[in-house]
Amino acid sequence: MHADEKRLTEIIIRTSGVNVRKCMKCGKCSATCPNFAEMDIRPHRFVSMVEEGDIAALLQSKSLWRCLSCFACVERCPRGVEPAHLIEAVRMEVVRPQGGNRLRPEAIPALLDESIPQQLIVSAFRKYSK
Amino acid sequence: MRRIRDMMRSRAGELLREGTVNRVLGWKNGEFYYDPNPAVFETEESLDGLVYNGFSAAMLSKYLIDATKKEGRILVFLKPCDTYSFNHLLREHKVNRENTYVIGVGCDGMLDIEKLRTLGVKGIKSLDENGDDLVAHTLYGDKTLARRDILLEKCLSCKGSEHKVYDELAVVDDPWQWDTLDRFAKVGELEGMTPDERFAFWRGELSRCIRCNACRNACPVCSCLKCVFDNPRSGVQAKSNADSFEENMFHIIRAFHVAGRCTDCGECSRVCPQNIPLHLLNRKFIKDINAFYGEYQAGADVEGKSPLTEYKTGDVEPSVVYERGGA
Amino acid sequence: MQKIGVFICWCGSNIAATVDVEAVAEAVKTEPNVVFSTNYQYMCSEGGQSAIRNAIAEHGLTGIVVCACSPRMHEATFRKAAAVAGLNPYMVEIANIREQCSWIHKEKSEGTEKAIILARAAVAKLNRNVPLFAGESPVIKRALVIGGGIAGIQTALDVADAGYEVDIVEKTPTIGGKMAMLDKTFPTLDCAACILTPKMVDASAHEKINLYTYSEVESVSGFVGNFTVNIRKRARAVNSDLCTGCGVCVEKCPSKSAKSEFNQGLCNRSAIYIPFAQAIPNVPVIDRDACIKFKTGKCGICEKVCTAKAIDYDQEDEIITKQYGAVVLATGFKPISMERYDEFQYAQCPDVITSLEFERICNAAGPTKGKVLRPSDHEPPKTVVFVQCVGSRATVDCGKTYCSKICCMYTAKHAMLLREKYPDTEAYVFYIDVRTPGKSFDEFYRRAVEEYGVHYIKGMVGKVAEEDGHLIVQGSDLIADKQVVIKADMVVLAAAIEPDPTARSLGTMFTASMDTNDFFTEAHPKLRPVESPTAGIFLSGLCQGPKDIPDTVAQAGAAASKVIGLLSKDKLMGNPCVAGCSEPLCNGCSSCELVCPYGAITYEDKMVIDHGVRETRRVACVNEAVCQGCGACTVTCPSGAMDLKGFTNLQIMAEVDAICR
Amino acid sequence: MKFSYYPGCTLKTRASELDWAARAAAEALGVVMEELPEWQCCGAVYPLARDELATRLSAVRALDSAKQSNQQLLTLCSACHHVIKRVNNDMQTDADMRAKVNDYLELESPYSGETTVVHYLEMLRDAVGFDKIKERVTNPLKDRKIAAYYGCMLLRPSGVMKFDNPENPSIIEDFISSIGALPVRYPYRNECCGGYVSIEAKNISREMSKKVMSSAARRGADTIVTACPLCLYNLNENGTGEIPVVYFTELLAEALGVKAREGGLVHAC
Amino acid sequence: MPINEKGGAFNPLIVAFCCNWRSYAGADLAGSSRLNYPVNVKVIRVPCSCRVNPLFILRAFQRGADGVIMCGCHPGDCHYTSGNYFARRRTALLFSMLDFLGIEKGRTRVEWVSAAEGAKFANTMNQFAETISALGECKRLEDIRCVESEI
Repeated sequence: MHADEKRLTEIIIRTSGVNVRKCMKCGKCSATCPNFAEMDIRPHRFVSMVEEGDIAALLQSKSLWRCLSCFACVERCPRGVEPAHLIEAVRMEVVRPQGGNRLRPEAIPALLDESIPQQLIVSAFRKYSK
Repeated sequence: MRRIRDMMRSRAGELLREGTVNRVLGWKNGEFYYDPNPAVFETEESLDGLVYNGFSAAMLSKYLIDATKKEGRILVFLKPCDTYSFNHLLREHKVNRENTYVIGVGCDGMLDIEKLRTLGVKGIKSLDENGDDLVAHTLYGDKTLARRDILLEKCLSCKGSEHKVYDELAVVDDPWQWDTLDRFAKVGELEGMTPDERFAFWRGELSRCIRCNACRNACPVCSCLKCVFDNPRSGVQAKSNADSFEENMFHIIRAFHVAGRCTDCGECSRVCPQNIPLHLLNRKFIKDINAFYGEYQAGADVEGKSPLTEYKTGDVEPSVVYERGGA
Repeated sequence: MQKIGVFICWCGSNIAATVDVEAVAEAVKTEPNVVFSTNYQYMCSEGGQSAIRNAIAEHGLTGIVVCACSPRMHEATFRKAAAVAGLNPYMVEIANIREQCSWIHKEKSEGTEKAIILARAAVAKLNRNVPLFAGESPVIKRALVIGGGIAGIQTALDVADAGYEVDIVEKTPTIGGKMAMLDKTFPTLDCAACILTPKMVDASAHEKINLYTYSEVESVSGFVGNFTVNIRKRARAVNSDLCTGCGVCVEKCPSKSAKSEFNQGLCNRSAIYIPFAQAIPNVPVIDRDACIKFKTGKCGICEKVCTAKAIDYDQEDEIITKQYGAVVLATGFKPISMERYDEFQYAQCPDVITSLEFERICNAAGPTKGKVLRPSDHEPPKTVVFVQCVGSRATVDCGKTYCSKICCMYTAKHAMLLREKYPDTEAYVFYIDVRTPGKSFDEFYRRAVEEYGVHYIKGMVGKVAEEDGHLIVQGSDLIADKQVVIKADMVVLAAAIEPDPTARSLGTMFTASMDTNDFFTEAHPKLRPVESPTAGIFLSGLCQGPKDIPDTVAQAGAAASKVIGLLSKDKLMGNPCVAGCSEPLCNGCSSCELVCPYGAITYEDKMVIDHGVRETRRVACVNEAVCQGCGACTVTCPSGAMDLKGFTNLQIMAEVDAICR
Repeated sequence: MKFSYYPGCTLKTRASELDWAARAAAEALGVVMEELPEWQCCGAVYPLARDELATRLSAVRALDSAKQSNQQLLTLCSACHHVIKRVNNDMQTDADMRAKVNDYLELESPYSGETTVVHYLEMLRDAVGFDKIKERVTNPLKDRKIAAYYGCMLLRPSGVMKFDNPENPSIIEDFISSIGALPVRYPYRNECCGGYVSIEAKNISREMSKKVMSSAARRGADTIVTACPLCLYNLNENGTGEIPVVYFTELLAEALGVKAREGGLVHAC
Repeated sequence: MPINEKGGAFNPLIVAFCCNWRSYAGADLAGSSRLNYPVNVKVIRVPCSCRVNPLFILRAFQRGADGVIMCGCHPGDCHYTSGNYFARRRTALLFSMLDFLGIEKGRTRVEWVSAAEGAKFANTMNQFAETISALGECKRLEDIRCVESEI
């Protein structure tokens, strides 16, 4: 494993607080994910890739921006693994470095319309920028 | 306190008269004002000698072991903290509850004669106790004192004014209350020292032990009919404090034997003529038990298992002692 | 005053190469009360043993120390040798100078020095030994089996065939247990009833077996060889002696809306009922909660139609007290509740069922007469999805951490039976792993796939949704890395199994320890798998852990052989190294009672003479037949009243002193 | 009955009618909602990363403020509820987080999760009682067939939220019954509507909203009711449009006969 | 190498209490596997770790032991089902107390050793002896008067 990936794996495990070794690879997270079709790396793969330290691919994954944070995977996992927490931890590794922001403040006015609730903007900003 | 004493006298009189109880276990004046002794009163008239003041610290619970073996019923006065020890004795079947009539008495905190002496108060004839305000009538005139300054060590970390067991209460509506201190503060301070410092501390303290056994006699938990240290068949019978280890062994084992059972009544330290802070050993066990196995207060109830007679499969390993840091 | 002899073994060169045995023999001579010492090439040989016997006789030895190999090896040998010479076997101590000395040290000087110290410690201990005598207790030649499922029946039959009386206590109205509910059995697909009912008949007809159905154990006292058990025989409201089992009462009963327990609530039964046709005993029972007579006082139809005059509304529970030498726990299991698994819609959709319900649906005597029909509309399903590991291998609070072991196989069986009966019906099995470690098991599973075309999908179901009369099953296919959505007509959940809830109270009653999942624990997980750590209590079947029918029957037989071994003895020799209480010292605090894992300590009010004073005190009493000699009580005892024979405080401290000197 | 009230951003601005309806209904039910002074935005999403400290602070400030007034903290928006309840749980169970947050905030006395967080629906169920509401309803919504949409935030993770059965909830259905309407159950009421990604990928939100809405429609619902302003927006904006989606406080106010504010009760969108 | 008072090489005296069913068998296995450990480790056989009275441990120190180790079955594996659980609580508290009195922490130890763990037994004893050697002779609990046996 690349030294940098090893370091990233440790950070991700620490910030997520997830014990990936608890996963028994039953796939219930992927069975339950309402946005499965849009996830290029499925929730169960996400867990095992963190376990394997295959972080580079995760950093590129579209899934980071497709996870709905609906916690269905967290709720239904029989082993108490929390895949959504891992996805967030990886997303943090993408948006936290300089220039990593996916959503820039300048882009927001264009997104606004009459009815869009504040919380949508705030949450998107919180999730996709740091 | 005087109000409570009057309530005690009159209720005890009534109970004796109506035959509810046959005897009364209370305190009577000793040689000096500041040393009331536990005493049994058999008649209504003798109750005039019943005293209850800031020096009635001696816990009466333990006297019930023998007292309740006798025919008839005995009235006992228990301060809130004394009720824990009473419960403990009930749990271990040492006292007969049916032969006991408990009057829970209110308490403003008991006084430390040594602290009074240190403050230069000598020749005490009597005290006027009114909450925090205290006037000592001495041979050399009156002295006004703040009660909080002269409380016994054990009262500084008072368990509160609730009686855990009683048949009736003799309390006042407006008891004096005081801020209590963290009872584990001194233990924590010692834990923060180096082993050398701790060893020096305990060597200094324990080497003063004269093996008078006052701690053992006062302890409501040390109620063995024959102590292992008095038993030639135990293999650890100890005769005197001829060396530096005897008292270590005695006090460690004594603390261990009461671990999980000690109600933290503080009598051991109070009665120690050498002023050894023996309660710190017990509090160390209590602190560890609380940290390792969950909060436990011996004597809070009569049923259930104590920490050393139960276990959980996920208990901490003994190595926790090394892992928790420190030197 | 003791006279001690010390014998040092060379063990060929095993000891003698690293330990100067002569020097050891010489050194111990100065130890207190040692009157004789010698060394010999092989102490355990006949020559060595006779040297011991001769020395005992010649020097009038009161105790011996053998410095040799581990006591785990030859302590018994030397004790026997001593006994032959008339010495109490517990006056023998072993110094382990081989495994714990000569074999681990290279320098002869070191080895010799250590051997001397170990010998000295053994002498020091022996100086405080006293002769010990094992207690004897009689064995009641009757066994109690709690639970009348296949495990209990098999154990009872095996014990009874050996000629001992056996009573079976079963809490339901019939024996047969869960196996009676099953349709076919894996991996041979023979019919469960066909192989079980003959055993049920054998059990009921066996002259040595006595059945107490609709009965429960109420309380127990005593110990191995001599348990006294109170059994509550619940009132059936039917006199078993008079009833002919004709079934007219069941037919005529007007109250027919109680859920059939036997059919998993899939159909109803009458208030007076026989659980199933082959029930044993074939005597009905009145369900008082459903019976109109019991609820309103009116009705009484069953009484009117019964020509045998067997109906007895006034019948009351009966307490039967009997003695047993051995007790077998065979309390079985039940599937866990599916209430917390609403993602599968078990409680919401009638067509989502458990595997045990599916068994009943497949069964010719079941609610659908063996036709696989959906409970909702009684239509045959076209697509059935089986979900494995529902609640098994789960660490979240509603599940069980263990593998339930039987689900992989019965799910394969269900899918196979379904495809056999209805070749047009598709069967999908969602699995995490397929676990088939058993004889012909994997072949069976492969047949389901290869011959019967069952679709096995590696993955789990995330959600079941009912839409337009179908069950939309959303799951993952991990091999194809896709999410699959199956429009199913029926979903079968392989619910995890757990011990029957009655086991907990029985465990407490019999001091049979349990693990965190409420399975009974074994005396040793490998070497004593059918015994509870408590002497005289044996384990049969699923109450000890998940297992299938072959394993259950094998274990039931093993439990029976242990029971027979016990009952074949007239008397039990106890272990003399048990706890004992010095009554004058006991302060009655109950600490020892609380830590005893065997319930061997009780408190009694006894007359105690202490320094010439006679008084009644509450003191600890050790039941020597029950005590196993662990010593937990001795350390918890603050007064030192409790001591352990053979390992007394003084003995161990003498060893400490000898070693540290 | 008096509660500290945390309105949250959306209900204070874009959807202030819903907040107004909630207050009016509460008043009718004898519940006092005392808005927290100077509350700050909760952050709208619970920070899953354990090293996110700053994003937890505003929730702790709100919780501590309620603790100071010795009241339960009432929330209306399900996102705020989710964030505040989970942060509160962190403060109760995560000693490390508790120490850091307290070090940072330097409150008068350390906060360690003493406040109880209740959602408006929980308040209706547990403090007022649906039976009581039934008695107070003056304008029962008879003949209305209403489908509850729970979404994600209220229910999951159930171990922390402890709101209702996460797979088969009933609180909104009980609420619907209490105001005289007929609850319609359908399987996707606790499946995500895709609200969060509506800014990133509208197509996904459309797909998911459609699934929810058409499932409810197939079961014969004439209205969908939700407790989340974001779901409300998303289902209205991205759903099939076949049934109207309303906020639960609107229905409550209507059933209690609370007079419409000037301009009438209007939808958030 | 540490030197004792008499100027000789310091061989720490270690008393090991081993339960009969697992740890004593583990010690035997270390022997039959010919795994070395220091000569001054002396084993005392007890039926169960729960038989080890704190008195025995203190007595060992009193009489000059430099370290005391208790070995028992692994938790959950006790021959008597629960003995080691009680022993675990007792020793945790006792060791903590000894530490509190200023006795060096390294002098006491508990290790769970099964009958199959001969190597673990030997390794444990080697490590323990190393720790004790580093600490030197134990003087803090020794009773000088008892050096000569009184019994």
